[in-house]
Amino acid sequence: MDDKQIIAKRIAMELNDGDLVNLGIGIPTLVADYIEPGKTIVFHSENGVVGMGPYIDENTYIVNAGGNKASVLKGGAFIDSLMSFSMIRGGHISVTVLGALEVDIEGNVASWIVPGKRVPGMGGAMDLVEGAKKVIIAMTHTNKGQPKILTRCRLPLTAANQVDMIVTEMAVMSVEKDGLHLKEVHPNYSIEEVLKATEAPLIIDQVIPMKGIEL
Amino acid sequence: MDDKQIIAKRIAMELNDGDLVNLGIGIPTLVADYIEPGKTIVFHSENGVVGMGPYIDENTYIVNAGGNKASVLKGGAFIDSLMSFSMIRGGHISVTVLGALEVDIEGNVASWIVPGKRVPGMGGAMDLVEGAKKVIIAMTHTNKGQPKILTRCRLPLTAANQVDMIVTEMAVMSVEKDGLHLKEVHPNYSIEEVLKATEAPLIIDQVIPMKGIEL
Amino acid sequence: MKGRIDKTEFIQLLQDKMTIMVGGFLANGSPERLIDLVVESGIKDLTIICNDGGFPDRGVGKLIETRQVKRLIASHIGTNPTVGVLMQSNELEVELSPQGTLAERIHAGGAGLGGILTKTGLNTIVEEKKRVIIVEDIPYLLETPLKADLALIGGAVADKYGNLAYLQTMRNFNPIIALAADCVVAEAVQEVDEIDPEHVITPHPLVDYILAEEQ
Amino acid sequence: MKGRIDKTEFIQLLQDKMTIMVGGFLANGSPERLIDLVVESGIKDLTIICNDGGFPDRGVGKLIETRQVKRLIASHIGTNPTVGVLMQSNELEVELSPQGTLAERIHAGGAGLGGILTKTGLNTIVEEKKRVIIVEDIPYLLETPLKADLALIGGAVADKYGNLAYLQTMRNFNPIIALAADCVVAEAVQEVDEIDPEHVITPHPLVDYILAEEQ
Repeated sequence: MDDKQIIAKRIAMELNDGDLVNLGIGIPTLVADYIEPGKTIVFHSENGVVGMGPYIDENTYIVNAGGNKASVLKGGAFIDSLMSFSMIRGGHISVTVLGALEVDIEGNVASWIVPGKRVPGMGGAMDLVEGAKKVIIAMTHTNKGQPKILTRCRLPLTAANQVDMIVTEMAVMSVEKDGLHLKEVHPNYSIEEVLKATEAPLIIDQVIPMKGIEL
Repeated sequence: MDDKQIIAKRIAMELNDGDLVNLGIGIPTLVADYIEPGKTIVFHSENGVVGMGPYIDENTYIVNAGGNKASVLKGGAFIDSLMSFSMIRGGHISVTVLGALEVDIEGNVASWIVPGKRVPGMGGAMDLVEGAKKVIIAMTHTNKGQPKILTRCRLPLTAANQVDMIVTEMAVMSVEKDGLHLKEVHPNYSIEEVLKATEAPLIIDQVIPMKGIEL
Repeated sequence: MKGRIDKTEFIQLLQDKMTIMVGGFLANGSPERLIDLVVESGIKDLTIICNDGGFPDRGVGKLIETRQVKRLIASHIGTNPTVGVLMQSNELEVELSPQGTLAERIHAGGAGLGGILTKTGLNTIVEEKKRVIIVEDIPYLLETPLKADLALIGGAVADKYGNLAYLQTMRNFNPIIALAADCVVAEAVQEVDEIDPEHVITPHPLVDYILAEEQ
Repeated sequence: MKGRIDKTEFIQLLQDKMTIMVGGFLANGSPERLIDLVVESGIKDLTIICNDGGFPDRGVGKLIETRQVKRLIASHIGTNPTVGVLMQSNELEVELSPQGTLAERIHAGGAGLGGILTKTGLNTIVEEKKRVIIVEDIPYLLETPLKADLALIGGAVADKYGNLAYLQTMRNFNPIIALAADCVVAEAVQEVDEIDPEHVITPHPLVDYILAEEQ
């Protein structure tokens, strides 16, 4: 498994049977490939599908939130953007998984703009981070060695104090009132290596090997 | 024709081909019976029908805003209350016809409460009066001789400055910036009789016999 | 959806002092079996949010008859004389909200909004105790969101997944309250195998339980 | 609905400096033929309101390429590099609005609201120049309504009355913009005789014109 797959597989373990889940573009999309057998997860796609399915080779008008061809599963529904975001903002999404440029110890996240460089826009990310019951950030631990887990985000925020959990290829961290707790570390790395790759201080109580990793 | 029919018939002449019209309970309901041939009027019922039709002797779940059995015409649609009132409040209703307890020279209308006596509630009336493009009041000229067209409403208002036209069995009046204009008088009455039955001052420029009356 | 439940399981969800939203417009589309079970449960001091007060023997009126309701939020109470009587004797507190405002307040509750600005009710007694917010020189009333512990849905066509559509004018407030309560229970008028994803009005993740058909 | 129109009649509706809402999500559900006709018309200084900037050769992106747009209100512009280039050179003004906020602002415009209160965007740069309104000790951003001169609807199934439904995920913003513009023109992907009243998404009185199929 490569880094992205490690992250996706670990996050899939956080999803519970019956959850309504919105996956962002990039690594989050891969989470759908690792749902454990026996769990029924319903995927919400903010462009207007409840019960989103994978790409199928059929002529349809169904796309996902990345604009790519997708499908609707049995029992699914097509909805308009007002209903879609009523579900997101009204707290009806159990979990959202999103990528990020930076996250910090207060659960702030920056993911939509690098001023002067890239301004893709926030799309539905601000609504998802603000409205979903649980927010999991899926990202590589650093940007080519540059820490992305910070004491305080430097880039403009997507939302403040909303992140619950961060999963990288190195570790699993939870955001709590007193800061970031290091919960799990991938067996390929030592706690020291994780701390070194992290700008933010990490609180260490009990650290276990990252769940779901087969050596 | 009785008084109510006179009022309904006159108001029907105000509706234009293609109008989307919401009729209140009571006299307004009768307006639907007098639509001139060749005009297509679409009736909106705030409980959730666009293209409301009359009572038919069939087993359906269709009721009108009075809770009575009704039907949907070809080309109609069932909508929820949010869509129904989005149409009402967003200015998508061409004309609403409503009964009233009092109307005044500023176009204020009172129709939903007699404090200490009757508190039926406003239902959708406040939204309709505020949101429809044109508001026509359909009512008897007096309440057993007591004037209902006043200089200033005494009962709690349904909305302020929203009424465009008042049609009674005696006369047709329009609400303009400088006050109430007497436009038409039913041939059974003299202008003096109308003035006597009206507490509000009426501006008289050119008064014609009430349209649509066959003697 | 968590599943089908029977009478006993439904009654176990009920508690004194609950806030309950009930669908229906003059009892058209009200869940009569669920309401009967709330009567049977004997829970009391309820806050009921419904378009209207129903009739003494239909809709939420049945809960008014049994004195289970402490507070009623509705747009219209004229069809149920008991509501008026209990209001007079201070046994029932009634908050009248214009019907479009009621729909938007429930939408706001369901979609996580902090409120909406509307012209409806301005310059009327509906304005009392409410904030007026001026946007671009136009005054609006600030109306606050409504949420509930429980939503009782009627008029529904349910499929095996728990997706809902609604029969004709029984739709009204039902799809809106489905987003605005912690627990959503639907009473199906019709059960089908599968609703076409294009025709689903309330996607199944919004529905907690469906009352099983009577044996 | 006023009727079917052809290319020439549609172009006659167009004017410089118009505000135009366009349906679609990453061009899925965008009315490509109508957009091509706006290009053909050569009108300029437009304000475009759309979920995103589309692609240089698809969706509203085609109007960006031709420099017909002065101002773009969208949630995402990352798929169209031309938007970024023109922003940098100050040839195009871009207002980024979170997607759920965009949907609610269009709903507010269509439903006659003065604005909505949302948590989305709080503590981010979206907050800049906006009012924060505190309701029961919780701060919210006041977001104002969006309206347009013209709405261009795509992805539609149209019946002979002008009722619309939408194919799969092409629904997205289309039903919402249908309420928020003075003139609404739809491009049908499919024409049918009659849509079942239960399945109509946009009732025909909201639609002004349908672009006739190509000869």
